[in-house]
Amino acid sequence: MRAGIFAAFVILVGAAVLLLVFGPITYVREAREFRPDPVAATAPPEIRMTDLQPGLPLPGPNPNTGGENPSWYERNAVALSEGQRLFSAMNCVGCHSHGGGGMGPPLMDDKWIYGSDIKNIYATIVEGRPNGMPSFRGKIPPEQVWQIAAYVRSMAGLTPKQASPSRPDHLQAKAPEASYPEQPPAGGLIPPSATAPQ
Amino acid sequence: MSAKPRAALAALALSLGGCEGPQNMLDSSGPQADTIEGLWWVMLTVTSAVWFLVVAAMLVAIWRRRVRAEALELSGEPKPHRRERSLGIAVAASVGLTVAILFAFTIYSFVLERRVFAAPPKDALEIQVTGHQWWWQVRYVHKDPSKIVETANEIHIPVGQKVTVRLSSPDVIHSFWVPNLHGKRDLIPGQEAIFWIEADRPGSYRGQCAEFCGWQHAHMSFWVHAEEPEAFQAWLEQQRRPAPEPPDDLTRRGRDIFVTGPCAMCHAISGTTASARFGPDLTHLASRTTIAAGTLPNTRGHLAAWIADPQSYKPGNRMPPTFLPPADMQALLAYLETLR
Amino acid sequence: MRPVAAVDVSRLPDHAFGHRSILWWGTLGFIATEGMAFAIAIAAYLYLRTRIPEWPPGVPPPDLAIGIANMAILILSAVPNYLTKRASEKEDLRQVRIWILVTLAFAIAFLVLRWFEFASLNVRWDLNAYGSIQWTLLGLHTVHLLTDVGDTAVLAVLMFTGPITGRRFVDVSENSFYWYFVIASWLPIYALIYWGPRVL
Amino acid sequence: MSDDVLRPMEEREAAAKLTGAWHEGEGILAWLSATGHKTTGRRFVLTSFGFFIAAGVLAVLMRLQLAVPENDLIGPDLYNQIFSVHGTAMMFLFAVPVMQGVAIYLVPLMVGAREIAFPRLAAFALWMLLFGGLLLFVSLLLDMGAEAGWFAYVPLSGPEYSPGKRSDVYAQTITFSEISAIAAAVCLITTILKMRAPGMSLNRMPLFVWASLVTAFMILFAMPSVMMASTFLIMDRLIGTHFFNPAEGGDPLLWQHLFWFFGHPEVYIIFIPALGMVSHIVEAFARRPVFGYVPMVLSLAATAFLGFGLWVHHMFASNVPQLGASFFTAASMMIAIPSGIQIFCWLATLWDGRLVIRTPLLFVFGFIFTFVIGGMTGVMLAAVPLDLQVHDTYFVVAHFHYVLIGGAVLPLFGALYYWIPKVTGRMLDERLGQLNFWLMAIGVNLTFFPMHQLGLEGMTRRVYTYPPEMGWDRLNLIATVGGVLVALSVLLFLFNLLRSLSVGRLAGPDPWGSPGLEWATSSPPPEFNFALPPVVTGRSPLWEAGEEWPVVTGLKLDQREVLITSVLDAEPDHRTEFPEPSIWPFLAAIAVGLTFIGSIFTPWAVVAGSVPVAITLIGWFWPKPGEE
Repeated sequence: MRAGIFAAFVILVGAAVLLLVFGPITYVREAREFRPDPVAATAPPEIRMTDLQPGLPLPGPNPNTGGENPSWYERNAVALSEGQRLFSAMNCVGCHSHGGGGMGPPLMDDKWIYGSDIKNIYATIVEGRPNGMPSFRGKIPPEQVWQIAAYVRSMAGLTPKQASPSRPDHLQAKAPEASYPEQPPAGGLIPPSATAPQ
Repeated sequence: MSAKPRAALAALALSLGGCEGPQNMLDSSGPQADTIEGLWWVMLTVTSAVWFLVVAAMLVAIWRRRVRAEALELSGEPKPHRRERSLGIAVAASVGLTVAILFAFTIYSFVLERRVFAAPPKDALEIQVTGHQWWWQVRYVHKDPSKIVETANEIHIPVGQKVTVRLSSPDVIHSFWVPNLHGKRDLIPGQEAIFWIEADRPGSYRGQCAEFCGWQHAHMSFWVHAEEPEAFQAWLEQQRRPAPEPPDDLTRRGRDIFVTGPCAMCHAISGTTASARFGPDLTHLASRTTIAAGTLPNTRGHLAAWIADPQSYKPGNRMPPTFLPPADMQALLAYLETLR
Repeated sequence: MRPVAAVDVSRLPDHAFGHRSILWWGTLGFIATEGMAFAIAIAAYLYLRTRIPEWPPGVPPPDLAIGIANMAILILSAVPNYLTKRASEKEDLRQVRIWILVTLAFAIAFLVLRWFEFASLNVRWDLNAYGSIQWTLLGLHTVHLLTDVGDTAVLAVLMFTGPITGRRFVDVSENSFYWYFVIASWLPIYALIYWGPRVL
Repeated sequence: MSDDVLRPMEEREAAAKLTGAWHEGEGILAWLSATGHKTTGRRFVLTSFGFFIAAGVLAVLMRLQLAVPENDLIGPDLYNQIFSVHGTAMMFLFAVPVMQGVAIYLVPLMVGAREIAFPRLAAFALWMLLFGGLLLFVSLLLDMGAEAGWFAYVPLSGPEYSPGKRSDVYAQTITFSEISAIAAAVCLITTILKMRAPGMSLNRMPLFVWASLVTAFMILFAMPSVMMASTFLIMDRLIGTHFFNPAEGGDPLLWQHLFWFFGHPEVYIIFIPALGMVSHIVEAFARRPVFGYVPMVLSLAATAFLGFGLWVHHMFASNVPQLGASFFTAASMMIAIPSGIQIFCWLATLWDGRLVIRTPLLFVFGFIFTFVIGGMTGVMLAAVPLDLQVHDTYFVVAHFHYVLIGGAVLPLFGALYYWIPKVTGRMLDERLGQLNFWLMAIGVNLTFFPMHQLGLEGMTRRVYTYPPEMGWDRLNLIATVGGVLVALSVLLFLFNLLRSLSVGRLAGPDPWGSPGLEWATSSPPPEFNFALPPVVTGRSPLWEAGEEWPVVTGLKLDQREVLITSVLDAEPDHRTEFPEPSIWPFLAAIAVGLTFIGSIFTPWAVVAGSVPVAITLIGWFWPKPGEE
């Protein structure tokens, strides 16, 4: 009996420790933020290539929502998943295919013409780039641009693996050589989808 | 022993109240729902009778056979087996009755099933319904592509005609259910389901997604408006027209905001350059009675609120908030109101 | 009530083989549930077959050579397995030591070839549903194989280190019983994996 | 025979020696190592009851959210997690294990055995259950609770529509609980078939033992289906397989088939042990053996067989061929027959008995009252046309709560009132018990009866709110009030239990004058159950016993030796020594648990985890040093 109470106590303490240790990660990864921060959404943040700031420092990032803290989108599974969905819906697929490239450059590799930072990708989507990338300013709300940008980074494996989307429910984009392996894959049971999301 | 039956009776009394409503299988308005409702009343009557008999037998047994004693005092007493035979006959008779009832139910159900699920006629009006998270895309099929009608969350059908419904889903499983007309049918990705519905009197019937499909499963409803065939044809003709040209400067400005702004990324209005298929087709938005899959009435105020802040009405839905200066919003609303 | 000695069990043996032992029943229970898992996986295979018009869909069927070789090894392993079981039921330690090692050698050879069987499937698990179920069937059987190889290895060690008791022989006997299941369950799965894409 | 009569001295000496051999020891290490079936069974019931209370709290939260229309107490995201975790926990972590826990405790006593077969495996099952349940509930607190329902239909639970780790947690919770259930089932089957007291041939087995046997077999054949399904799901999500992706040859309906091939038998896995409990309670308080032993047993077996032929009736609204649907209608109707037979047999028993009305019997009355309603609506749901109307509405919610609460939870509470005196040695308070019964019976009916009507009026399941103009608010409010009453009744039970531990009347070996072997030993029973294992000559040993009580002699007293008997007639076959308590099942469960939890995050966990799993399993089976 006493040992049972002790066990229950241990379980409670254990659960509390787990909450404290993993909470900060899972609360960001699993959060479903339905309403973007109105301030951030109305005024997309200035695209900055540097952290240097004259005068007063910028207001600190809000850790719980996106908006002023774009890295939040990379750690939030739902934002990445929404980005994946929007990537198809906004017809990014038309030029970039599912990351493999086509009329536009491939996004799965580690070459970045305009920088790999999420803010650079945001700028690319909002401003457009020469040679075909249109500007989506005023067409896609900032919240969704962040989501797409985060997803683009996930295609190159630049986002935390635990938050990155797995395969979607449609025809798979894959390199043809993957279909006919001559050898058992070196990674054992790990598919490329787990190490380098498509 | 009195409280429980009384509670049950009270509940039963309540249950007799609600046999009417736009989304009620006991208010059937079509031949299929009628048939099923008939089955319901038969089964309810028979099963209630069985239940009353069982509970009555239990209560009589309690009343007749209870003794006031400590159980322990009776331990080890010889057990009378005097009436095994008559008990056996009673049990066997009850089982026989049960089997007979179940057999009858099974046959009855088979017969009605064949009636309700007979194949739809080949020349019936055909509607494609596609379930999306969390709205219904409705398309009236026609051989001539220019006569295809696309709308959302609202289905018009002619009274007294069988209407074929083709169901599919591009995302998760939904279920199409208009209880006043028929039972439900699942929309399963990768498959197409075909069934038919028919209304035998004019009216507006509410339908709702019946398979859990995510955050806004609760707000994924639609309306079926059954109309006299002439009214239906008139509606269909109206829906076949492209959106009218904006009549004045304000609405023209509204249209420009629509086609150049974020709206056109997801929505289509035929007759304009907006042709995205990601959200509901808005060509005849103003002719619909509700917006957001039956969530809000289609009034100017609700439309404005929905455009500005959809996430507070349907948290998690796919429409992002759109922040427009008040003048632009007024122009957009004015334009949308012309889409009759 | 006065207790009365009605049944004296002091002369009964302290272990028994086959269905008399509880270990046999426990093993049978797990065989039943794992056999059901195989049956479910096979049913899933046949179900998916009905969903895909072309089978295999756009990939060559598995290569046969390694599969056939491995099949032969597995079926042959039934012989030393039988001898192990018989020796254990006679409680003949010397024979058990010999044949359990032979069985183990067969099992390990099979396991090594199994690695190459995955390669000879000619499809990846993340290519399509066909690939997924092929890998899963093979993987499912491999898991059973691994556990029984582990079990056999531990028992083989025990046969040399002791302590040797009658119950230990029961363990060996039931382990052989399970190995038969590993062999038997492979037959339908082999047929599906290698011949399903050619015949179905 | 007279010289075979054992003197009281002999019994006492035997008990003293047996205590030495069977004692589990004190201290934390001994506590974690304990493998005795009574310890394991008690912990099983307590653990699953803990999950019952946690899932019950979630139920109350849901009822509060639905009490008024457009309530904003709980948003859709949290609501989805709450109802998913509620269903998953109630089915996998409460209903099945609580019945197995009762069986693990009672079956060895009922068959006159010293211990359950494979006690270490039973202990392992317990730890797996605990870790699986903790995974689910801690994950809920970490905002990664299951979110796609206990049925987790793909694609909603698949990689695209359930981002993050929520559905992986669900899939692995299932794996934990299935392994636990299968392990416990193997222990129970072996105990029942091979360890019955001499003379307890199959046709003398108590009905709860029959029910446990039938259930255990169902578990062996039903659970692999959902394990394969959840494995497919987690592979789809984690390593990109395509089992459920229609674009690459998979099919969402495959999940439904696999899930319901398990899911329908699951209902009977929960409900059949409860039928066994009802038979025992009826027998004890009607003061006569249950009428129709043979039809009862055959009904249990028939239910189990038919239970595997019904799964498609959960899928009538999907694209199943019509002929198939008709077959499943017939099967679903047929399964009402064995249930009917049992109800009639109990009624006959009551009709002919002398009814001593105590709390356990009240719960049986409540069971008949409520369960028959659930059975009747079940017959309605078997009819395809009607099912298509009420499927996935609150009518079905009402139906299965009537079946599961009426058919399993009410008998379970009756059983707790009946058998807890055996476990703790103290009686629960009768007056509180009767109050407990009335609160629960009224609460359950008040909660779920209105839901029938809500379903007919079109309220669909799994909605986090509903519009005010639908007119569903009044009945929902009534249901919420009922839900609160049920919660109060459970609290009252806990109070009664805790109170009895200190001030409850001492029970003595046989407080109810019951006939079964479990009442032939002290309350609580000693660690070895019976100093002198009984020999059985009939179905109601304590009622049939005359002056003499036949017992087994000749088992070693200084070792954990048990008697193994033959399957059909329980003739003594051989003796075998049972293992000592061991820490290894606990360690193995930790190793397996970490492997499963790790596999939520990376498939490499399976590879890495196999090493500690192998080590702990070898430790588990390695013979103890002293053995010759």
